[in-house]
Amino acid sequence: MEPRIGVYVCHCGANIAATIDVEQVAEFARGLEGVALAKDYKFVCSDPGQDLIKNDIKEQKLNRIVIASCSPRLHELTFRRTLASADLNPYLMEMANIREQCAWVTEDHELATEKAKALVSAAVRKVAYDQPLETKEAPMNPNTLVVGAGIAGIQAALEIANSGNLVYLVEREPSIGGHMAQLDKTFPTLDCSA
Amino acid sequence: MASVRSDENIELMTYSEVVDVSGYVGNFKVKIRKNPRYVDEDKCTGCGVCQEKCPFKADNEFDAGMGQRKAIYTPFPQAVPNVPVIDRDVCAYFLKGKCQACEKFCEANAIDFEQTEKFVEVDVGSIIITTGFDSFDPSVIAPYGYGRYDNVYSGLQFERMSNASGPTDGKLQLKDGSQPKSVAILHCVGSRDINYHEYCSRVCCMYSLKFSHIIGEKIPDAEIYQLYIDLRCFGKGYEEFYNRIQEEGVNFVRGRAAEVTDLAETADEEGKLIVLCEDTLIGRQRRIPVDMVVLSTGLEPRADAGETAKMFSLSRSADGFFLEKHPKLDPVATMTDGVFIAGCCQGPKDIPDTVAQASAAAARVLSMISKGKVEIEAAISVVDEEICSGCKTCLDLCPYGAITFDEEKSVAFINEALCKGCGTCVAACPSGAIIGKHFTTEQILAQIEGVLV
Amino acid sequence: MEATKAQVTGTLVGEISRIPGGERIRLCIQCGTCSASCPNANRMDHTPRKLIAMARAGMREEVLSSNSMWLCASCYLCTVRCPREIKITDIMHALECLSVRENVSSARTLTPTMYRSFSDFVYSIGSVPEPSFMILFYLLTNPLRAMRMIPMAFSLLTHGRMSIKARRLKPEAERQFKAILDKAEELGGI
Amino acid sequence: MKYYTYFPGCSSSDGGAKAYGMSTEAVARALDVELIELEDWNCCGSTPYTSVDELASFCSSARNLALAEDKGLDLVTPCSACYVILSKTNSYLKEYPELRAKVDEALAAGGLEYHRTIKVRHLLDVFANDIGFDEIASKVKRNLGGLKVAPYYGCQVVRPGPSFDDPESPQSLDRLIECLGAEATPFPLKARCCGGSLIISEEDLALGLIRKLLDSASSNEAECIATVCPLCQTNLDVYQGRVNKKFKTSFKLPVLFFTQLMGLALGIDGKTLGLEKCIVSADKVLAKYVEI
Amino acid sequence: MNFEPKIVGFFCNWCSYAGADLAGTSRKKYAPNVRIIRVMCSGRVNESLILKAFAAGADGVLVCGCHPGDCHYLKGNLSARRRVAGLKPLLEAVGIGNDRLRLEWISASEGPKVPETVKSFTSEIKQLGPSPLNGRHNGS
Repeated sequence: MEPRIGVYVCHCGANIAATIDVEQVAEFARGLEGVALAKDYKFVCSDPGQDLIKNDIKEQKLNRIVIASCSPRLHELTFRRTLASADLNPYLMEMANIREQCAWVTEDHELATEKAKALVSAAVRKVAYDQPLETKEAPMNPNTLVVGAGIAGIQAALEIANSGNLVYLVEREPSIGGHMAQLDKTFPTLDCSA
Repeated sequence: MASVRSDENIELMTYSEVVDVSGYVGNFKVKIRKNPRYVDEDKCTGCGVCQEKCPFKADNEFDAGMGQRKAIYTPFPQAVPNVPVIDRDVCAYFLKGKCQACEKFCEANAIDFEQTEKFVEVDVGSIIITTGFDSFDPSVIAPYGYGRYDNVYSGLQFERMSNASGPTDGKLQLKDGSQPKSVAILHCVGSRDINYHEYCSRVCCMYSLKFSHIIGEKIPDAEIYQLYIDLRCFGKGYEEFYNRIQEEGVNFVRGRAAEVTDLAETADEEGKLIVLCEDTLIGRQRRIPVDMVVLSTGLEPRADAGETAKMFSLSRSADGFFLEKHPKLDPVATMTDGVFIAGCCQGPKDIPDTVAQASAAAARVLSMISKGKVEIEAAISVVDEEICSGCKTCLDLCPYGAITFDEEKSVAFINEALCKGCGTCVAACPSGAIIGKHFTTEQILAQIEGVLV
Repeated sequence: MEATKAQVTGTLVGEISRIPGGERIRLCIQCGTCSASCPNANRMDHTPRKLIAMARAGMREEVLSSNSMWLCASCYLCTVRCPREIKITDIMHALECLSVRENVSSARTLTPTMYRSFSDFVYSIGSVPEPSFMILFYLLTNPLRAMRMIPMAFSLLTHGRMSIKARRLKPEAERQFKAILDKAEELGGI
Repeated sequence: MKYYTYFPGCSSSDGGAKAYGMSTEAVARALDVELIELEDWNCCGSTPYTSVDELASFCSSARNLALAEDKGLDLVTPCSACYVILSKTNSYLKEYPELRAKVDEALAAGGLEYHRTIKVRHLLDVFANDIGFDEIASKVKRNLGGLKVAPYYGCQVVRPGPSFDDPESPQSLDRLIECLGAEATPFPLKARCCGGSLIISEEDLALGLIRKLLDSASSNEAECIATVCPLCQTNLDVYQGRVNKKFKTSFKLPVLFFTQLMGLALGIDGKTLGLEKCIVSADKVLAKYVEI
Repeated sequence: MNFEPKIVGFFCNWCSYAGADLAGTSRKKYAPNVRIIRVMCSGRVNESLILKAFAAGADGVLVCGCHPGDCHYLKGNLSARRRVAGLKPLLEAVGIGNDRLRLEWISASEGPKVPETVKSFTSEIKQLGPSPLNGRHNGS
């Protein structure tokens, strides 16, 4: 199946658009091999932004998506879900990080735009080779380990235990309570800590 | 704390440490070492006779080194579990082979000098790290004289001193037993200081205010000084608490203390500790003579946070605390799926924030439990059996032992459940037989060409 | 990158931040540790902390004409204690240099005159025989005080601590030394 | 034998602290340390100079460093003021490229180049860390038998750091004194300022600081003070009389260079060590413990 | 002519790529010459990828991973270190020069180290001039 790639260049408000000429990047993307359409949009991660992608997938028969926006470490999962909800395999998507690794770190607007183009071109070339992948599932062991029995450990352990699940609460010291046990009254209510 | 003990869904292991973690989200295997208490937890009734009879003492770490405890001890009266432990480094039986007083007097026969460390293995689906913080050791700041002057105390020491079950039964007193008539509380000790910790420890402002309230309650005519850089009373009800302390008549001096000295220059400084600062709102140096100095010591990462991080594959931020997946959007998750963090191990925070974060971590775990299954990384590696030459190069490289060798077919095989998709084997395979899904060689080459346009 | 004229005559805080050691001045949190550590702050017109605040507020004349930096004994206690790693002593030196260059040094302290004659000494002979320098300085600034110093000078002389003849560099070394200093002058300061 | 390039500084060469230079050279010989005086050195750059023309001061300092670079040895000075300026120049030339460019240009005018390869050391550092306390103790011929000495470091030997000792409560001189058989008394103000050259322009102020130091030393029962800096020695010794006059005190504390004490313990005679140059005579105090 | 080198960066997802993101959120500015390709682990980077980068016209290759001991995959970064070390003599031998390949450890919290590394590597490559494999610049 020939790739029909949709490229979405995010303004991220002014976060990206103030430094990078997003229209120019979209225009550049249109000329890349396999690209069916390229658009720039205010906030691609917003609901209307995601709807735009979903509609394009259906109406324009897109089969690969490139999103030039923030770091994939932030929104890769978000956009994978967008694809899934449009019945496209979530792994047929690539992100070009033109915010954290381009707009925010480059002084010169022209050079930033050039770099953004390069990052988009890399993503477009890569996405053409993307294959649908199946996520496998494994059973979830319902037991939980909590390491450290201070305030946080005790609180978390009690919450989970309350739901009827088993918690192993491991504490290095001979008794629990951590630093909290050493305190008398605590601010601002001045009640006792235990 | 008592509810932890009584909760049948909590298996409490005190005096125990995690020594090894393997597996992956949904299916971790954890090895735990139970250190010997030399007291049988099941038999001990917590009567306390052993501690009364034990003739040997050591500094009480629970009281921040101020009081003493016995060689067999429970750290404090309401300890959970209420089972003592024997300190091998102090106990005469372990040092010289005699005494055994505790054993003789224990009616429950709970003393067991033969106990050894035990290892248990548990299977869990998720892990929450709540290892807390260490209190900053102020003795490294020489000008404050902690450890040099008797009446300079750390924040934790003051806590213990003001605690009814502490070494002075809650009495605020100087080393000579007398009552202080004036106290200076020094903020930001070890915090907001590039020489020690650059970050703000977040709790010291408020506990310093609390200290002045406690002093005022116990010694109504005491003169109290707060030496601060900025007062950060940002929480709900905190600014109101500050107002209350102001009304109580505490002296607020805006200036960081530079030094504590006992070198008197005038008669009314004789025998006192003098705090040197600039009252920055006046623009003058001030010498404030007081009986007692309390150092509002900051919070720092546990000394062994590095080892903990390694064991659970956590990252640490520049300040040494464990790194959350995202500071705003994912403050309880870590880079390792199924491992969460909460409380001060992630960064200094107060009790309300700690409880909130711990509840959040519990919620994350519960949502995984209620789903009942976990998704495994799809971008993993597979071996193309047609191409694999059976050279076994990849076998030793895999950090997870996910690659086995199929002797019959003479090819490598990757266990999908164990593979995490790092791609080290892909890079190493001399015949190019391993495909790193989603990061295939042709994909990366395409990217290289792409960035070089 | 060479500092342009505009940069040199910019704001005081900008100028200081471009001087080696002055780069962190904007990070000051006004905690007063420097002032409280200073052995001489109580005699200064403005404490070191306040001086930084004033510099940041653009109070150029007040700062440069104050006696504060001239009472700095360069003991560096402020610098090692500063929680923001600001090199306060270096900033003091920079302020001294600026006040000399702009000829606005405080008249309420003799330090500028003393430092200047000291530097002249260095320039002319390459080193400073300090007891002789001391007496000379007194003679220049306060002949009356010089008279009071006579017993001390005498005692230094009898204890063999005052040379009549100053150490001098070899002629070619002196020429080299002066060439370097002349070039430094030509380069117009830091 | 250990070799160093030696930078005596103005005061110790033939200025008011000549005894420092004399005792330094004598002690070095006794410890098999070869101090090779830097030929045609000039003023270190000095704090007063820094305050008038910083660039000229750095250049003055850099000329010495450039001259010393030839030999490739560590550059050692007994003077704390020289030490602080020389080592500051050395590190700033590494840290600040713009400064380096200017200094390089000025040096070139004198036909010199500096490649920033040498280390600047204080004499105390060399004795404490290169020679070592054990070695020094093993060469002691006349144990100082419990002479109570207040170890006075002053400011610039341990600050602004990072240096070879703690900037607020240094220990190396204490240990050095003790390996001579003397006793280092507690001295809370051991790293505090004596006023330095402000003694000339702001005498009142400096006398106040000197008084505090003398007070602290004598209240801790020191019989004498050991210094590592010619300025400190001058202020505490030469001006002790003026302190007494101004504050109606009666201090009579001899102020010795640490090298003079070392020399005594190593068996060198008082004259070689310049002991008679102390304004407040040390003879009586020393006579209780050793033959001078 | 102003030579602007093109540099390919291989950054591991967990440490270095996160560090580069942190540099971004802290708005630390650096030269746009380095273009980062995300790999899950620096251990994924092998000789052929690096050589292909040079063949495709890169003037320099920067490989960044977690500090030794901090690898998200325990020890993948050690493989990267071995490969880079092994490749350098070869680069030298074929005339590309071993200075054009650099390996750095950058953790997720070392935001400032990214601009520092990029800055120093870019200026080093600028001094070296265009890669000999690179026809782009030779025309003028």
